[in-house]
Amino acid sequence: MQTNKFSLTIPSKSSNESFARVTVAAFVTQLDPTVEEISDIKTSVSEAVTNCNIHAYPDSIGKVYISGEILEDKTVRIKIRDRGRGIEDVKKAMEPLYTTGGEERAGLGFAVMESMMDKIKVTSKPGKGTTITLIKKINDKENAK
Amino acid sequence: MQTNKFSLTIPSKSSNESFARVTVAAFVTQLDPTVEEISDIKTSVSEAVTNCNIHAYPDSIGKVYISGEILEDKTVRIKIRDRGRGIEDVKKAMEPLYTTGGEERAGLGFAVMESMMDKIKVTSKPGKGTTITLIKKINDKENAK
Amino acid sequence: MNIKTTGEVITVYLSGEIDHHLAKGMREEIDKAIEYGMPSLLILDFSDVTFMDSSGIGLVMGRYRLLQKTGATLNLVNLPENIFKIMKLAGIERLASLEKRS
Amino acid sequence: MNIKTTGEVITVYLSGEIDHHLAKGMREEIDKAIEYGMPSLLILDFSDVTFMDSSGIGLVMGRYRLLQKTGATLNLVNLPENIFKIMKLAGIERLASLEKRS
Ligand SMILES: Nc1ncnc2c1ncn2[C@@H]1O[C@H](COP(=O)(O)OP(=O)(O)O)[C@@H](O)[C@H]1O
Ligand SMILES: Nc1ncnc2c1ncn2[C@@H]1O[C@H](COP(=O)(O)OP(=O)(O)O)[C@@H](O)[C@H]1O
Repeated sequence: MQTNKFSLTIPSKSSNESFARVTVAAFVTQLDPTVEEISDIKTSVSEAVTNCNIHAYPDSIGKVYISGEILEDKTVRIKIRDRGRGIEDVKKAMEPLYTTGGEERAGLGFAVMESMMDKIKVTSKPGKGTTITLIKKINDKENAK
Repeated sequence: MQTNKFSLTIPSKSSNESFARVTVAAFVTQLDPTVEEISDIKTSVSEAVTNCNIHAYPDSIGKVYISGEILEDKTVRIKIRDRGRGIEDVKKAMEPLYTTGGEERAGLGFAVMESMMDKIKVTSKPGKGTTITLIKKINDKENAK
Repeated sequence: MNIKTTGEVITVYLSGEIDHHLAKGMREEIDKAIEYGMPSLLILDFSDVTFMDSSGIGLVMGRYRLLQKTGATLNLVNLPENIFKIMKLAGIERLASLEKRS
Repeated sequence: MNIKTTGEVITVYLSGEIDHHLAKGMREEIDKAIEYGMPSLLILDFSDVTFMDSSGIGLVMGRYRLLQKTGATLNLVNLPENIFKIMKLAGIERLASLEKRS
């Protein structure tokens, strides 16, 4: 398996949440993932991109940068980056149920990403932006539970 | 309809031909195209990206830049750009059946793009690269033949 | 999405993808039906839902809060496996009954 | 992809997407079958083909040239509408008989 990668830039419009997750899913297809693995990845990408749309750029349209990379050993690394508001206290932001998004947000975006990915990394600088790194190993179908 | 756009960068690997056309198709979905319109767009993108893989970077892996933009009036503009070998004589390259790709190429990539898109534009500089611009208006379904 | 009212029971047949972009329209329609119908039971049917992220959790929690004002009950039925997983992660079973897609 | 040989007739059931990336493998398998089977008729069945670009035209023309060496015939059957369109654009009907998917 040769390595492969892509980078995608889109405006922070809510209608692009679907486009972003379909694109990442299409990229991951080359690793022949299970339906469950694809679903986990789509959901996590949707969470991260939605956060850019709602939290990073609350009052304007900014750019969202998505990249994907196939690492060795059937592992995929996806980065979702914005140049938006940033997060003051990352540890607190990642706590389940914590949200600054009001009534209709559950505050579970990070919890969902953590439960569905093998690893997630969040780096952020207030006023500069946030980068979410999602890592997941795609298991060979024969070895899947 | 607000305007929207994306830009995607991928290495010139033949396995990415499918990824490229699926991504563009997912982007165009927001205009609610017919099955035939989506098929025409996927085919044309596949032609242009394949040309980058085969002709622009014959002996190496280079970058392929794809962008899409929704213009007014449900029109989509897709650009496929490479920094590869370039085309000496664009007019000749666009003639049906002309190919420098050997036995298994039909020399019909440009002819297919021309028949399926409303407009195609090719700009190229030998040694610098090539840009293909594809334009297609998506008709409202009610008005489709 | 389709909404059916039978006596004091409102059943909402959700469909398609539930994300932040699409949740807003669903929320508005459901809330209109609740306000108008004053149900004692709201059933959200997930049979035709093809995708859901935590925006769907927000949608469920928000409707739960609305129903609480009148003491009405919330049931989630026909949950696909992956959506059931997210509901459990959110602890929704403490607010509503959950039933998997059979 | 599936290949069936019956007497002097080889039928190739193509499937999936035919693009530059995937055409190579198909070409090699088909050519092996032609070399081994020496057919008087090759049928390419497009029933299960979900996508094709001009790489598929190259695939058809290449096999046509190979068959010409022995004077064999080429039939393309069960062509989906969009693939039929590309075949016509390429003038394949001058090399092989074309039959749309019914
Ligand atoms: N890209 C981002 N830019 C700025 N703030 C963010 C970003 N992503 C998350 N946050 C902050 O972290 C909080 C928790 O996020 P999350 O767990 O996804 O839940 P929710 O999106 O429902 O609020 C958000 O409410 C917000 O304050
Ligand atoms: N991106 C490109 N870079 C360099 N040369 C190109 C590019 N695209 C097309 N060409 C040239 O134009 C010719 C005709 O292209 P096309 O009509 O797509 O047919 P084919 O790909 O089957 O050769 C190619 O054989 C090649 O010489």
